[in-house]
Amino acid sequence: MSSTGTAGLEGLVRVRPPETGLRPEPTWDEAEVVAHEVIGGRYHRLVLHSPSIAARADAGQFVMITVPSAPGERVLLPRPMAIHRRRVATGDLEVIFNIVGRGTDVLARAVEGDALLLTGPLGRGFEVPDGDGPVLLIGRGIGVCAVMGVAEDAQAQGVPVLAALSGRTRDTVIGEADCDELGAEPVIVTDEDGSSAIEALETILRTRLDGTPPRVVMVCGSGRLTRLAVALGREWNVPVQVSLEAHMACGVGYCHGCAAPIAARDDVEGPLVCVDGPVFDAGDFDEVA
Amino acid sequence: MSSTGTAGLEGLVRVRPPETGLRPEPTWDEAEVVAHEVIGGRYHRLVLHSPSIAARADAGQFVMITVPSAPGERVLLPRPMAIHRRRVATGDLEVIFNIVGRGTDVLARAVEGDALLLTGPLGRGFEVPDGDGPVLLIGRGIGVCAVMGVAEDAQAQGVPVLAALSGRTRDTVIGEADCDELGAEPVIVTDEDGSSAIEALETILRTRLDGTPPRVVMVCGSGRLTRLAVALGREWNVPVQVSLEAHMACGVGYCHGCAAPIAARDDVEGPLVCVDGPVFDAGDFDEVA
Amino acid sequence: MSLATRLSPPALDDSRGAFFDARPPASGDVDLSVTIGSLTLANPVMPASGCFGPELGRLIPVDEIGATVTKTVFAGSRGGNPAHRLTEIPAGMVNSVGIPSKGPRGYLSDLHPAYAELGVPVIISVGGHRPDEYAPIVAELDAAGAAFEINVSCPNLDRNGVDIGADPDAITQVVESVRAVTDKPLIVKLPPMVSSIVDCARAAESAGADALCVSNSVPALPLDSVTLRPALGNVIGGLTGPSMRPIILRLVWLTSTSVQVPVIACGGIETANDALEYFSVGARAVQVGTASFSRPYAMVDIVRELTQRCRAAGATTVAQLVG
Amino acid sequence: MSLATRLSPPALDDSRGAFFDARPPASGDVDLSVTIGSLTLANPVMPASGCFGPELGRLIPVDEIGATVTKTVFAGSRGGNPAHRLTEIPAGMVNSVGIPSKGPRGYLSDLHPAYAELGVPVIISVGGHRPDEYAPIVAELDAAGAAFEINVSCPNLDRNGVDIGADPDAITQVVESVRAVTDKPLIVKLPPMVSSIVDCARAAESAGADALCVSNSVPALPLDSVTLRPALGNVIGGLTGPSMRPIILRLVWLTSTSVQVPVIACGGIETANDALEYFSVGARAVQVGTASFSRPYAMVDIVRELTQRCRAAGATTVAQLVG
Ligand SMILES: Cc1cc2nc3c(=O)[nH]c(=O)nc-3n(C[C@H](O)[C@H](O)[C@H](O)COP(=O)(O)OP(=O)(O)OC[C@H]3O[C@@H](n4cnc5c(N)ncnc54)[C@H](O)[C@@H]3O)c2cc1C
Ligand SMILES: Cc1cc2nc3c(=O)[nH]c(=O)nc-3n(C[C@H](O)[C@H](O)[C@H](O)COP(=O)(O)OP(=O)(O)OC[C@H]3O[C@@H](n4cnc5c(N)ncnc54)[C@H](O)[C@@H]3O)c2cc1C
Ligand SMILES: Cc1cc2nc3c(=O)[nH]c(=O)nc-3n(C[C@H](O)[C@H](O)[C@H](O)COP(=O)(O)O)c2cc1C
Ligand SMILES: Cc1cc2nc3c(=O)[nH]c(=O)nc-3n(C[C@H](O)[C@H](O)[C@H](O)COP(=O)(O)O)c2cc1C
Ligand code: FES
Ligand code: FES
Repeated sequence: MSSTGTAGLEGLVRVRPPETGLRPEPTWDEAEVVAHEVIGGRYHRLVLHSPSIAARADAGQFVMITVPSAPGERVLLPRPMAIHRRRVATGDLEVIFNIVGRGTDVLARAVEGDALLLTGPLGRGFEVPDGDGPVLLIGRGIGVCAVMGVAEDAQAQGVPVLAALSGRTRDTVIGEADCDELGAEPVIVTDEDGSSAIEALETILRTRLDGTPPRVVMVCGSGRLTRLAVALGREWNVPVQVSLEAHMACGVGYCHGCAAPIAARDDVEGPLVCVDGPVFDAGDFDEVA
Repeated sequence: MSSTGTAGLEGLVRVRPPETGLRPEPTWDEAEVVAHEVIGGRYHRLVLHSPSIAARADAGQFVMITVPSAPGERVLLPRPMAIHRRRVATGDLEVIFNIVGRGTDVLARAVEGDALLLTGPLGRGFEVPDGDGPVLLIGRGIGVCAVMGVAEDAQAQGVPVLAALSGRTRDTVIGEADCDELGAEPVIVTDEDGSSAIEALETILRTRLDGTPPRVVMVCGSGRLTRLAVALGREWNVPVQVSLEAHMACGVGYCHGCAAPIAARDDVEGPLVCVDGPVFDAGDFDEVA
Repeated sequence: MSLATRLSPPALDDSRGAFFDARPPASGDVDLSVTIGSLTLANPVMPASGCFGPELGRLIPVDEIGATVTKTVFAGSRGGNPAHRLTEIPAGMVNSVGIPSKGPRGYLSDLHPAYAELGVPVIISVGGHRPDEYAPIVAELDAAGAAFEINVSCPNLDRNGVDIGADPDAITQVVESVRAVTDKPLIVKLPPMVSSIVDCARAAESAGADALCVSNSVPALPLDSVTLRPALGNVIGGLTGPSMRPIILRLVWLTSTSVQVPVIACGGIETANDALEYFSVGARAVQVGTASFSRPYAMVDIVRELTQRCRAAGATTVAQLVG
Repeated sequence: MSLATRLSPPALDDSRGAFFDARPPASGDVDLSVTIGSLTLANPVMPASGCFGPELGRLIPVDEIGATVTKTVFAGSRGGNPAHRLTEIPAGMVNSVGIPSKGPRGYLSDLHPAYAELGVPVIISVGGHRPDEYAPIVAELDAAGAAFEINVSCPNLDRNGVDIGADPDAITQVVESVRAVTDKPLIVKLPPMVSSIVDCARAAESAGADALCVSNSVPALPLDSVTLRPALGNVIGGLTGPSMRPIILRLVWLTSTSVQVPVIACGGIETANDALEYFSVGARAVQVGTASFSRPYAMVDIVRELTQRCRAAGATTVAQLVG
């Protein structure tokens, strides 16, 4: 997902060709809050017990979390959240979120033992192509959560992963522990030491890859990083997949609230981020603004 | 205040003649929550630090409490609450309330150290006439809070007080400890032992008074008890004062939300409970339905 | 394209299984049915147009509700409005989806088959920019719809931004023209922001409507409070959700006491109790919109609870319950 | 009678003292003034009619706001509506006070003296059941009012329950008749539930209005959710408070882009930021209603914060701030 939503990504992304496999059927579930902790000084990590969703979710899929009603006024729309981790053994899934408004503010007050209504798994996730080379993940801020499921799958399949984790400061970078656990190679870059600047990151990535192009680049959390990924993907001639955000109501495809502003024509609706995405292919290089 | 609001009290109450003294000027204040406890298994007792209001409030006056905004929810109108106790030495005042809806539900979550916005002291309180005999207070449920200030004043003036405290069960009766502290004689009557029934209470009161009529009867919390008070007041030829409730917005007299349904004519507005009351004189006996 | 998504069957430990299976016993004792023209629905609960799609059939037992209602179908192809299309405000949400549409042909080929499979009557919502756009769409869809909902609450490009539905004469024109091409029941869905909803309701009834839906969303302009710029790509959107309920309750009361045909209430209904509020001011059926987003099973819950509350009260109909 | 209450002076440790004393330094740098016809107000913040009385002068430094607005004065004596007159709903409240009034004479004798003492221009709100009721009231109050707010949002008994303010012709009639009896500035306060607020706004402007107030409360029917009976004695009331804001923002945007005279926004304003939202869609002044009940100092806070925000942004006017 991009911190700027889909704005500025027109022409940069396109719907992927029809998928060949089956997508997990969504369901809704009253998930118990198994753990809730604040990490990186500002992010909330929720571990939710939902075997039916955790066991079936693809990497890059998301859930809609219904914001519980506090006495008084209520938050009406559910909030989309990436499935950061799927822990099939325990039937848990993890989401990490940032308090940005009313909904996340109320969610941040969930305590262990609470039940949260989840709908999921939703959307079309990342798809790791056959090929050589590692998977290159690029995530910034909370955007790391969208890509981490790929590292889980890659570990199971023995595919190496290089994960660029970007954030403002060292302690707000998400995902380092997950990389360690999953045998992925983390590359921590931050604004505070300048390493997250596009040129710096590009240099670091080239050095780490040491001449071996990745088989795919997957990116989430920043328009700038998406542009970098597209440029590198073109150079290496490998696919680039990007996870987008949109304001959502239903999450399953009927409300048409989440159309991405990347329709070809005025009388045709853009793809729906909730079912055609959130993961899209990066567009042809020529389309890049 | 009556648990049935002002309904059914038409003709039973009337505005008192203009007061002779000055009424304390209202103010607003950010009062600190000094204590918050649940009493009687269901009532919330809040001790609020507000020297400017506590020091000046008359017995029977009330405050408007602005319900603090919790994230994701806001209650718009302030809630009227009787000033149960004024503790001038510490600058505190006490209110006791029942959770009945959204507003009191949010108030019940106030914790020590919170600041609550109060406006007060408001309204016209009870006025103890010169004369012989004790003051007879009759309160039911939370209605006890409206009359307890009279016991505070009476103690200072050496006037004896007989306080009938009514409630559903023994442990939900409010005010016994206050009576002990204030040297008032409590008469606890409950539904569970039948003593709160009108005839039973009447008998108990006559016995306790032992032939000495009180100088005034002050009542709050029940239409039935108000009717009893009016009947006894007539027999004894003593004034009867009753505290009423109404839905309120401003509390100070400008919104006209709280007019009591006791206007003489259709084109004349009933008295405003917030400034002409909440304490009214019981009407002429002939008007009693 | 969303409907073409191929899905794997849900896992066996699927938590919704219990919900799907928890159908209340067949209700010989309670009769929730409601009649709209020649159509009888098993119960008075249906989705609001635009707040339902066959996708929801994966999450809830759709056959327990009274009917489905499609998103509004326009004559031509429309892409809908730019992002953002949704925002949330206290006790409400505002949408400016803008009614993307593939026209009646696109509806028949891409959408109707999935609706038809759900096992409940399909009410097709039809919209237009001009009064003469409605009848041809209905004619084309006549065989597919169990009934039609005539959405006259769309900004009318010909008429200075005033809704067709705000003008009783335009309503008459639309309804008469549609009545001429179909025998199926017609529900006219009115906009709320009109000077006299009673005049609009009477016009619809006189022109041949079999029911009214009261109402569509309330036009609104939400701003982003930080940037002070419009929160929606289209600037103006429709306010929906619980904060509308007292506004719409008044409109349902006004209309249901002014016309003979049934009034279907729509606005901020989340629970069976909310539905009962509307029934008590004269509504005969209800539509649920915003509530389904957070609680996909809201409609089914309402049907089940209405049944239970009737039983608990010894009532055989909802009318007895609120009587 | 409320104003006759004799009060003792506040105690010295009065916490509001600090608030009264905390006037921002005289603002030579920032100019918040706004002009309505021949009247210039020091700043654009005033109360909404019915949500202010001289009683509030005991709680806040009223001389810091731009003007006061009286509760609507009717021709005859009115007792107002039965209890309950108020109820609260999520993000809003509904009132059916019913505008008790003692007529213009009663206003002059019982209310005006206390208004006049407050030290800011007094805008007198005037209402009527029929278009011809307005002018005589304004004529009688002409000397007292600094300006008049013509409240055409009252149910009109002659016209089938439709507001005078929903009918551009009736608005013209009212405003022309009032214009004929006074030279004081006229503000026309419109109702929100109309088919075309632009037509109403233009009618008011053409007939001589110096400003518009957009808008009055939104008609609503709140029910008690337990008893399913109306929550208000009068059944119908007016919805006010923050949930209206996006609805009224749209109306202010529509009107302010259609007329030349200033539009005064009214609906759900609680903070300076809410006021800025309205300024950014074209309002030139704001009225505060519901917010004053919980935070008596809301209006003063808004004036102070507008000054501070202008200063912080290096702007000398609010227009620059939202420009
Ligand atoms: C597929 C997807 C996955 C996401 N995963 C994560 C995640 O793992 N962690 C995380 O912190 N955030 C994630 N987001 C963003 C998250 O949904 C928003 O931060 C959240 O909805 C904000 O809600 P709010 O009430 O706190 O903010 P508000 O700004 O008050 O929300 C107002 C409305 O706008 C919507 N909205 C606001 N910002 C966004 C946004 N960026 N994306 C979508 N809707 C938005 C809200 O859902 C709500 O309807 C994801 C978004 C999408 C679409
Ligand atoms: C002068 C006065 C003194 C009071 N003193 C006390 C007291 O000491 N302790 C106590 O527990 N209660 C007292 N009450 C009643 C108390 O104000 C209500 O219980 C409270 O407002 C209910 O708010 P709510 O949001 O929980 O209920 P809701 O029913 O959700 O309230 C909805 C609206 O109705 C109003 N309302 C509902 N019930 C009442 C009521 N009985 N009286 C006035 N407004 C009401 C609320 O203020 C609110 O505006 C007093 C009322 C008055 C007028
Ligand atoms: C996302 C969304 C899309 C909508 N699309 C339509 C539509 O296509 N046609 C229509 O008549 N109403 C549409 N509506 C309005 C709803 O049908 C309904 O009138 C409104 O949401 C009020 O009901 P609610 O408060 O239960 O949501 C839409 C509402 C929403 C929230
Ligand atoms: C208790 C109350 C009384 C009101 N009385 C009047 C009135 O007499 N005349 C009038 O024009 N508007 C009256 N109004 C409407 C307000 O002036 C204002 O239009 C409305 O409250 C919207 O503003 P708000 O959301 O800030 O409250 C009243 C509103 C309330 C809440
Ligand atoms: S969120 Fe409803 S269609 Fe995508
Ligand atoms: S509460 Fe406003 S006048 Fe009494």
